[in-house]
Order: sequence, then C-alpha cells, then structure tokens
Amino acid sequence: MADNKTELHHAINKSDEKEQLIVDLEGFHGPLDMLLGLARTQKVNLSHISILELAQQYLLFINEARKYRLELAADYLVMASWLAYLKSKLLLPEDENDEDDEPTGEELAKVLAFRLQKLNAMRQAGQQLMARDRLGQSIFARGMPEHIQVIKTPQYKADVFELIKTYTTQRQRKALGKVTLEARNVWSIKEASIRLQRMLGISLEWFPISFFLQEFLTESDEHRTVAASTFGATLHLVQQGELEIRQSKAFDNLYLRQKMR
Amino acid sequence: MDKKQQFPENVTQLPSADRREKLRILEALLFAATEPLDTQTLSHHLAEDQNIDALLEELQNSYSMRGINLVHVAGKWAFRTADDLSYLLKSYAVEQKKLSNAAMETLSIIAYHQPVTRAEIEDIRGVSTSKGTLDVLLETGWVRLRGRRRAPGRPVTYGTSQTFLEHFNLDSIQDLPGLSELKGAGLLEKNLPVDFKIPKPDDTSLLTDDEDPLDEDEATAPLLSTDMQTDS
Amino acid sequence: MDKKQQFPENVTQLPSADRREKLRILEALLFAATEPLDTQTLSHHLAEDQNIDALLEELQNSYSMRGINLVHVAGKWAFRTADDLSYLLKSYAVEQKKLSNAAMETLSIIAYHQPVTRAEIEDIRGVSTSKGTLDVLLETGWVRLRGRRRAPGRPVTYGTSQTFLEHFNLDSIQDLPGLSELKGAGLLEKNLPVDFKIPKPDDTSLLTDDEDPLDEDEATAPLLSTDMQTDS
Repeated sequence: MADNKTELHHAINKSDEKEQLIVDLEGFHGPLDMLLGLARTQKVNLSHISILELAQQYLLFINEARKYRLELAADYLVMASWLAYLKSKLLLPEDENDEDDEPTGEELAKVLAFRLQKLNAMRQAGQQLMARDRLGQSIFARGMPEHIQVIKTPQYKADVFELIKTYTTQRQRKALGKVTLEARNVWSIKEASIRLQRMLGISLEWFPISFFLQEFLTESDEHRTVAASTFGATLHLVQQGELEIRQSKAFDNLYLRQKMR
Repeated sequence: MDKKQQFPENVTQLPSADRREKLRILEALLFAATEPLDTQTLSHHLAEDQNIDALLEELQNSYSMRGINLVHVAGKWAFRTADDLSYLLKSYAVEQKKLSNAAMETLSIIAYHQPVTRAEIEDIRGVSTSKGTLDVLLETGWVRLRGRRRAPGRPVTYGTSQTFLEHFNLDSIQDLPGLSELKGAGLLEKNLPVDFKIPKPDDTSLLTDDEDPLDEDEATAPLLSTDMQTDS
Repeated sequence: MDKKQQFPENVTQLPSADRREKLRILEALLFAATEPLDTQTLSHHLAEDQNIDALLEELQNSYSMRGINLVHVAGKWAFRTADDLSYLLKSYAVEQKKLSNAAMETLSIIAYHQPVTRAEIEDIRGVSTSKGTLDVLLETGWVRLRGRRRAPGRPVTYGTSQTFLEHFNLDSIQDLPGLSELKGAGLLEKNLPVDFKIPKPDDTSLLTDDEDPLDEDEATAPLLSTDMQTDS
C-alpha cells in the first residue's frame, strides 16, 4: 500500500508521466485516507498543513483519473466537489455581506484539517495498540491451567411422613400377604353388548353363547369377566328387543340370534 | 515446616545476574508451556555450557515452599499447585438427592425396630437388602452402627442417630406414631392380623441386654465392609 | 470482639507464618487460572478481615524481578510472563489473523470513542464500513454491541470488551495509549475543535444517558445483520 501511495505522489508531482497514474484506488481507504497520503508529501506536521495545496493535489488527481475513465467511488467524488468548493472559498476574497450564514474558507479548511488529524490520530493509536505486549503474542498466561474441579456432595432429603408411609405400606403388604389386588381387566356390559351386536350381525342363525366367547377362551383370567358381562349384555339386549335367546334346559347351552324384524 | 521460613529469600540470594536471568528464562518457559518440558527442550534457550540440571534444581528449591511447585514428572518439568493447596482447585457443591425406595424402607424399619440387624431387616422387608442400601443410609448420617447382637455370627445392630432426629424434625424417636395412631390416620387398614405389632421405637445409646459393644476400630471408623463380612 | 483482640487489625503485624500461607494461597489460585481474578474471588479463600490488597502487592513485588510477573489487568490480577522475555516465547505465540488496516482503524475508533455508532465510525474514517470489518472485530471478542443510541433509527452502539483489556494488557480503558494527549488535543471530539466537551472513552456495561439497552435477542446473539438494517 505504501508503495502505491509513493507511486501516486510521483504521478501527481509529474503529471505529464501519465502512465504512472494507473495507481489503483484500492490502495486507499476512502478520500480521507488519500488526503492523508497526499498530506504526507507536504512534509509538515498535519496541524500546519496547507489545506489549499492539499485540495489542489486531490482535485488534480481526480481530474487525471477521470481522463483515464477510472471509476471513482462516490465517496471520492463527494470529497472532490467539497474540495472544489473549499478551494474557491479560499481563493476568493471574503464577501463582507454574508459573513453570518456561511462559514469562511478558513473555517472550512480547519474542519478538514481537524478531520485529518483525527483520523491520523486513530490510525496511530491503532498501531500503538497493536504494538503493545499482547496476550498470546508476547506475554503469556499459564500454558497448562489447572481447572477448578466441582465435587458434588449428595445431600439426602426425606420427610417424616414419607418415612412413616413407607413403613406402614411395607409392613401391611407383608402382613396382608396375597390379599393385595392387582388391577383387573374387567369387561363392562356396554363393551360386551357392542361386541355381541357386531358378532351377531355376521349370521341370522342360532349360535351358542360360548361361541361369542371363543375369542377369549384362551385367556382364562379374562374368561370370567367376559362371560359375566356378555351374559349381562345378552339379557339387556333381549330386553331391548334386539336379541332372541333360548335354552333347552337348565345349565344347558344358551343360544342367541339377532331378532328378526 | 522450618523450610517455610526461607520463603521470601530464595531469588535474591542468587549468585549472579546471569544466573538469575537463566532462572527467569526457565521460569517463563515452564509457565507458558502447554506441556511438561524436558531438559533438552529447555536447554535450547540457554547458553550451551550452562548446567541446566543445577538451575532446575535451584528453581525447584525456590518454589518448594510456595503455592506452586516445580515438579519433575516422567523425566519432564512442570509447575503444579502445591499438594497441600489442591483443595483450592475444588469447588464443593451440594446435590439434593432422594433416597431410593429400598433405602427408605430400610431406614423406616431401622427407625421402628432398632436395634436391628441386617438379617432382621430382610426378614421384615421380605427381600434381601443390598450392601449399597445400608452404605447410603450410613452416608446420610441418619443411621449408625450400634453394637453387635449376642447371637451366632455376632451381627452388627443398626439404629438411628441424633442427626436422624434433627433431619426429620423429631424431638425424640418416640414421636414416631404407634399402631393406633397409624390406624387412626388411615395409614394402616383396620383388618390387619391380630398379631400385627408396631414396636415402640427406642434409640437410646445404651446397649440392650443382647447387644455387645462394637470392636474398638469399628466404633471409631465404622466401615461397612467389616459388617458385611459378619452379617451376611 | 474477641477476634480483634487476638489478631491485630493491621496486617503487617500478622504472624509471618500465617501471612506466608495466605500468600501461598493467592499464588496457587492465580497460577491455576489463565484468566485474571478479581480481589473478591480471591478473598473467598482467605480469612475475611485480611487486607488482600496489601498481600497482592507483596506478591507482586516478590515476582517483579522474575520470569513471571503478577500484573493488574482489566481491573483484576493475573500471572503473565515477563514482557522482556517475549523473544523467548515467540514459538508459543498463537497464530492470529492479521487485522486489516481498516479493521485496526475501526478498532481504535471504537476503543477511544466508545460508545460509538457505525455512522460515527464512518464519519471519522470518511468512508463507509465494508462488510468484514465490524464482524471481524466482533469475532475477535474485543468489540461488543453495547446498546442503541437514543437517536433516529436507534443505531447500535459499539464498545470494547473485557477480552479487549486482557488481550492488550490494559488495566482499564483509561490506560489506552496516548489517551490523555488525544483528549488534550481535542482529537476525541465528535465534531469541530470548538465548544469543547471532552468525552471519556467508556467501556462500562452501564449504558450512557443516550443509550438504550439492546433488544433481548440481540444481546444474546449479537448478529451484525441486525445492525446493518438499522444503522445504514
């Protein structure tokens, strides 16, 4: 980048050697940066810089660049027009009449000089920062830190009700032995009647009630509840006039069929 | 600990500025290193004719009484927190835990039936009690080893502790409800067998007639393993 | 207070063995960590009425000539290798992407002018901020989103972080190089060098009068894109 700037300065100082103007603007970070680069050619402290001279240099460069149809970013063109305005203000004698409204060329020059100083200051500060003894670059923390280990101690919690309840539950369970009931699978009459109707729909012939239980015969623990609820449902459906039922003698097979309508 | 009195001196007594600089270099290299360093690596940074072993030994001495030590491990050197200060690198957190069902059952039996042996607990529960269950209960501090039953095998007897009363907010172990109260509270059914009894809990530290004191070492360091051998 | 009668208030009068032990503890704690520790954290491990600042100063002195120094960074304490030994430790340096000139310039503008908006940064630089400048800085962890300026568009304000202080070995943001000179020359002023009102760079987490807090999701996941929309 520094090389580019040097080339640029050459180009501006010897503007007849136009080939050297093929300096790309990418070397610069915007118009202020370019102005700072140009200012360096004046070889004076930034606070004593000739803003007029700087403006002329900048405008010269922009004009040259335009001749070569170099594409200039808007930032550069805005600065160029501002500098042209500043230049005219600086060159023309002060107009006594409008001193209230418009800043003088001197004042505008000061603004620009201040902005350049400010940017320059930040640039130098950045370099100073980077030149510090930075952690991990020139000073170092412990390479093998010893990490804090978290050790968990269990703290048990229980309350007295829980204690008593646990005690009585287990004592009682043992004392009452097998009396504890498991939740049973119970068929409700409603479930049984739904099942009955669905199966009877298959045929209009008489069927023994045991037929309807076939599906469940293998699971002996369910057989009782299914038989009971099926019988209950049968009576219910007969009462409703949905079913017919017959038995030849006591304890004989019960036969069911759908009521003919 | 008389060595500690030398603490502030060490570096200032170094013989020469050159030697001191070498020590500084070793110190910085070892501090910033991400792994222990061997003498060969360290000596790359020093003038060749330096006796690096002597320097490292000197550095090790100068740190020997400090919060960090220079240690020699597997032929390499590294800084480590002094052993006696390793507690600084630990942070203790309390983790709230609930007792397992088995532990809770065992605890309640110990509370009501103390002094009680493991075999008696198993008899009441109707299942065997794992070693871990009693371990956990001893760890809570709520259960303690009381003594040994005067019976074949001299099994250890268990009882509850003062901590137990404190944790369960009981004035005395007799505050645990008895049979009629439990029935009244609906915690026991009415139709229990006639011979169903709830013992009157008693955590007195005096040994009962059929208890012998623990052996001396058990009383001070109640290791469960001792118990396990005898009890199971 | 009994304690005060037993132990003199003034630390320098403490029995030296006790004081030495405290120094060992501080030394161990500071050595174990890579990040700086504040006095509050350190004092957790010492008797409460200890004058910890005096102890730290003593520790700092005892290490001042050594290869490792006790330094005050980001308002906290940390052991770091002595700066004059950096030549030795070049090989330990972590590879770091070099910041572009634009990013470096932006970083110093943020550091010296914080809290500062993107528009203000662009104003100083005289150029619009390209993508990859602010997000690179945010990625380093040196720069953070602070809040939003109470101004039209509510632009995001930027500032430096604790990591910034640690990385650049600064005790506080007031220790930025050349800060007082820049202030004296009025170069940290936002506008013209007239009507002086000198701002102080401020990295405190407290928002300034013209800052609002970030929206909740921005604070947890500082995405630059959010900023782009509002700020440009």
